Amino acid sequence: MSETSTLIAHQFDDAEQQRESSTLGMWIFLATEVMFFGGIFLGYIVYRSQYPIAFAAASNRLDIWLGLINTAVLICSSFTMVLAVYNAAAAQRRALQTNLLLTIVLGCVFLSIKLYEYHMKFEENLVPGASFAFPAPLAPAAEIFFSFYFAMTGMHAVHMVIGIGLLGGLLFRAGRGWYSPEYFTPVELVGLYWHFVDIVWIFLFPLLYLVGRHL
Amino acid sequence: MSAAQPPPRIHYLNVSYGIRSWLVTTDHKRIAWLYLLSITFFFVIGGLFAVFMRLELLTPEGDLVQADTYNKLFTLHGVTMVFFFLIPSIPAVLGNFLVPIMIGARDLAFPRLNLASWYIYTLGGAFTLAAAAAGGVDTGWTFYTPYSSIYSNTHVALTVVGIFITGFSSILTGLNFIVTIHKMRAPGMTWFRLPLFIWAHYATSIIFVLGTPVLAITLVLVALERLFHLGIFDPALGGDPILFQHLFWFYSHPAVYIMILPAMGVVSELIACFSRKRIFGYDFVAFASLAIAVIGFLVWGHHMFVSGQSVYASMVFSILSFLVAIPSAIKVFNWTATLYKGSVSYDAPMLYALGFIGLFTIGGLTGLFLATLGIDVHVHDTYFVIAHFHYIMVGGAVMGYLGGIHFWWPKMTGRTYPEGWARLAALIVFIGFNLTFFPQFLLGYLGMPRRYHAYPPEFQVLNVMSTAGASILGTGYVIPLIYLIWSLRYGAVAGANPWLAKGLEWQTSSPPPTDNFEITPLVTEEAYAYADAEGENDLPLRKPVDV
Amino acid sequence: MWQNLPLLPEQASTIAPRVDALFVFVLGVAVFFAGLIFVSIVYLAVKYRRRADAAAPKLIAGSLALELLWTVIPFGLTMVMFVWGALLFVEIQNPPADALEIIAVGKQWMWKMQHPDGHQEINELHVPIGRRIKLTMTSEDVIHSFFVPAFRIKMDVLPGRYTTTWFEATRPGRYRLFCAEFCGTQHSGMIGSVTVLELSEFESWLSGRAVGTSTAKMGESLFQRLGCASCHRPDGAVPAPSLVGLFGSKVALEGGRTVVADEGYIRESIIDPRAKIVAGYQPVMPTYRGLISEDGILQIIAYLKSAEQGKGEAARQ
Amino acid sequence: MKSAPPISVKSYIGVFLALLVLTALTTAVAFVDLGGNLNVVVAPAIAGGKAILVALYFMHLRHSSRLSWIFAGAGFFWLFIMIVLTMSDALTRSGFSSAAQ
Repeated sequence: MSETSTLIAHQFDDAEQQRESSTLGMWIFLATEVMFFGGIFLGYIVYRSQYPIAFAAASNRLDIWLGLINTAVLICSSFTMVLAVYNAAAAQRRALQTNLLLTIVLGCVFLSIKLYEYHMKFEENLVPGASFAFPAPLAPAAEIFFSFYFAMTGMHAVHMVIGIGLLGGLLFRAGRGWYSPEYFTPVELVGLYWHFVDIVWIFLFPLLYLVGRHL
Repeated sequence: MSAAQPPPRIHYLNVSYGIRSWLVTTDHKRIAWLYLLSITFFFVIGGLFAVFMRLELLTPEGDLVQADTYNKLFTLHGVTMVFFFLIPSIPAVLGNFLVPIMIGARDLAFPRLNLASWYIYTLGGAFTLAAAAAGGVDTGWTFYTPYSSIYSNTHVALTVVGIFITGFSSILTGLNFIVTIHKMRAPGMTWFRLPLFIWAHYATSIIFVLGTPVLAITLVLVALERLFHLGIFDPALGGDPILFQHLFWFYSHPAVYIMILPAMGVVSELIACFSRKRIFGYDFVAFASLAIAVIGFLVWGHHMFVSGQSVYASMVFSILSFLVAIPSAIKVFNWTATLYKGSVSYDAPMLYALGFIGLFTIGGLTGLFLATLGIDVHVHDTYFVIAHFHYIMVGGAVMGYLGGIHFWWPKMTGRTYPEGWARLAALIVFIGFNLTFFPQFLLGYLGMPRRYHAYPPEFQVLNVMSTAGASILGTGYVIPLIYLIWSLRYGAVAGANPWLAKGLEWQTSSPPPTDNFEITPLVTEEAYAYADAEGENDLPLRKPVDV
Repeated sequence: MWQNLPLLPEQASTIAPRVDALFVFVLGVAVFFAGLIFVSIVYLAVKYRRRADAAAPKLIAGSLALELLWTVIPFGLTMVMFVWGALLFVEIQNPPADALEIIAVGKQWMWKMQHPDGHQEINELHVPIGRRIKLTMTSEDVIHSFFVPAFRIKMDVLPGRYTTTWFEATRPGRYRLFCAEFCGTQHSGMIGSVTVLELSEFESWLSGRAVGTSTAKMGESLFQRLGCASCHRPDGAVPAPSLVGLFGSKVALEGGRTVVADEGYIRESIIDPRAKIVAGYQPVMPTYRGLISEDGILQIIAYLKSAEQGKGEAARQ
Repeated sequence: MKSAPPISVKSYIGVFLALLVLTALTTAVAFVDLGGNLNVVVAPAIAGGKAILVALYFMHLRHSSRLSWIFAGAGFFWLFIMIVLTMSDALTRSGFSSAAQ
């Protein structure tokens, strides 16, 4: 999205125009992401309003503690990300690298826990499809719940993987000294993206894990 | 390309040669050409599907093709025309070429993203073509569940993945336009000096950016349901068939405005140029574009009046649908008023523009029937709807597209097209179009449902008329294809401003240099400043062309 | 009955002329404005055509008064259309209470109709003239749509849900019934007919057919066969609430909510018994998903609605 | 080029801790029956608060241009439109899954 050298791309007049354009572009992209996840949230809301009991019962089959740990992990990663942006602006190259690396590691921890959860659901026959098993009367709507669980967390995980890839690129370039207080827009933009993915999870956690505890 | 031809001046076409220089270009003008070629390809493909449909409908019996084949034909016709021709048509070709030039910028804000969006479009197109080649898809372009998610045994997943991918091309184009229009305007180019073409593209971009992602996630859910047996829309689990329709139309109704808004922008330019006047009520036309974009998001439920949607919601959607008619009406009235005391010439682009107003008016007014709850119950999912949206999409968007292509052809290629042929083609298209689609209004009110491979015999007369019209319409489309290609080599060399028109694009040479302008222009006047209130003007009037 | 080129479909229901009247009104408005625009464009384009010696036209920026005029007038007209259309729509959407109830089940690619007295028809529907007919519809597979142009009614038929529509035929004859929602390969073959008969002819048509068991009776026997009655006793003793007089009443649920016992609620309670638990009862009912067909559910609903059941309750009290 | 956004590491730490506390809070509240439908309201409300904290401080929205505000807001506003109009149907249907009164 942004130009990758300190040079100003030919279509821009000056660095400020370039930076403002990139940031605006990222915010617009995030607005599209809001609508992207919004569509699936809407589906969740419609079904939850129709099948509150089944959704609660199904939600109780999720491991709230794993969800809680993952939320904390993701918040920590957002924190290291924001520090990385700060380091880039303050010309703290070493710290920038450290914080980017920490963010990547935390992202991987999140995904690993998520993968473990998926594995558990597989073992418990809670993956939608022929082998789905749930106490009879609530089974159909519970299967809808788990369909949303996998679709929502899966879509979120895909965004995490893309984010980790972007962070890897930043880390590589930070090591080569690409970023300076004059030019760190890519770090900022990836930061915006990463925080957005964090925000999505902040909503997913209560909707999927918590709402079932009490109606 | 005409790049090998004189003038020897260096411009965007002859600055470099070879396929590679085109495939890795980041020049918005060259990317516009890439899009022009690809959407023309899809237009031809989609048109061929339509030819077979119209031939099949010549007789009431399903005799030319099998029912399954017919179902695939109309599905692929809809998919290619909507997602691969109409939606990218004006924005990705004319918008790409003109948005930076019209605001005095050297390029779009993100040129590489622009190129990427063309590759994404091509990739999506490849998926959809692959689906078509592998045996097609038969759900209709609307992909209603549970037919698409469970029952259809055609290549639904491949097709929706193709559309999903192409959606990102739309999103990136819209994003690029919004940032460019906000951040890259030349000095002096204030918001209310922008050409109405730019306002229209800004409004379109908002829909691109905020609507397309919803279609994307909806299609992903359908694909997940087909591929991994997730139960999102499955009625056997208690899934809601109407939920899909809400999600689908949340994008796909505004998508109609994606098609028509840029055409409206083109028409504003044409009317102003060929009547030598500023558009009457410029501010109102500009804000009408934004109003259409915003209100257009609130009306999707009018596709669902008989779907089982609640009566209460239907009423809300009905009244909002009437509201969106108002800004469209404002535009039509203002264009008409612009002609008053103008100096109207009948060049081919103007013929397309006037044709647009007429056809769009019919398309818009018949929309009132569909927004009216009591009438929609009867005409929903009949040929009345088909006729209505073809008046908007073909009579409106395609006429606008062709008018724009003719108008800016000298700018894009440096050559003029043969005016006589162009006027003839415009006339043929207008007549052929009406003959094709007007009978379908009658068919619809008589009750002929859409997507029917075979139909009761009482509908035959009107169907034959429609097919006859389609053959005329088809001829009208082939003629420009021939003479425009011919003009690349043999057309007269056009000067910088062959129409003696206002607008920054006419101040630079034809074809423009890679950076669009030798020096960044300084804007000191309103759009369409053909003359002031006393009739003082700095551009001579073109002589009237021979009729 | 069909000419080669009719311009309006036949009017064969009470609603049809009223839809057409509204149609003519909107058509009038549309023709007026289309004419206004066409005439203006042609007139202005010819009158102000460019002449060889022409001077440049003067700037005319716009006119607030005109803009307001052509905003307010279309707005007013569209609001008339909205109100008129909405009133008609509410009528089309709300079947009258005294209507004869017929069940229609759509499946790829046929219509199954069931009269209250148990007569079944495929792709055909015979109805008496001058009698209000309510259709309760559902689908066994994909979405279909019940469309009779001569009656100006159309309603989608959804899997897993009930939708309704109604009509009162006014002219004897045979009218086309289309499926209007694309439903697969033979979508265009899913054509049936609705035959409107004079009352006497209808009676003789009915009597000419083998006497069927009424829908309610079929529902009753299904009710017995599935063993519903062993728990749902009239006195409402645990484990199950009484179903006597249930239909149309308000049911208090666990958690303080209430629900009106309509077709959708009953269907849900059979398929998904724990979705809504009646206050004071335990969620012990097993699901009957897969054990009962869509037709069967509709028969049970007809039984629960039926007068016999209601009378039975009245007698007991 | 602009220097770093005028937010200090200290305030980042503050926001970070606030987010962790809110996470703990929302989890704890989930185990308490607040009665009525309050739980269903509280959990998303806390999530909304956390999202606003992240957007304002971590994403520097607080010090961003008006345009960024507009587009950040536009996404949520459009989402709001989509949800409200769809629910206006889903919650008022009859003959379906019987809307609870």
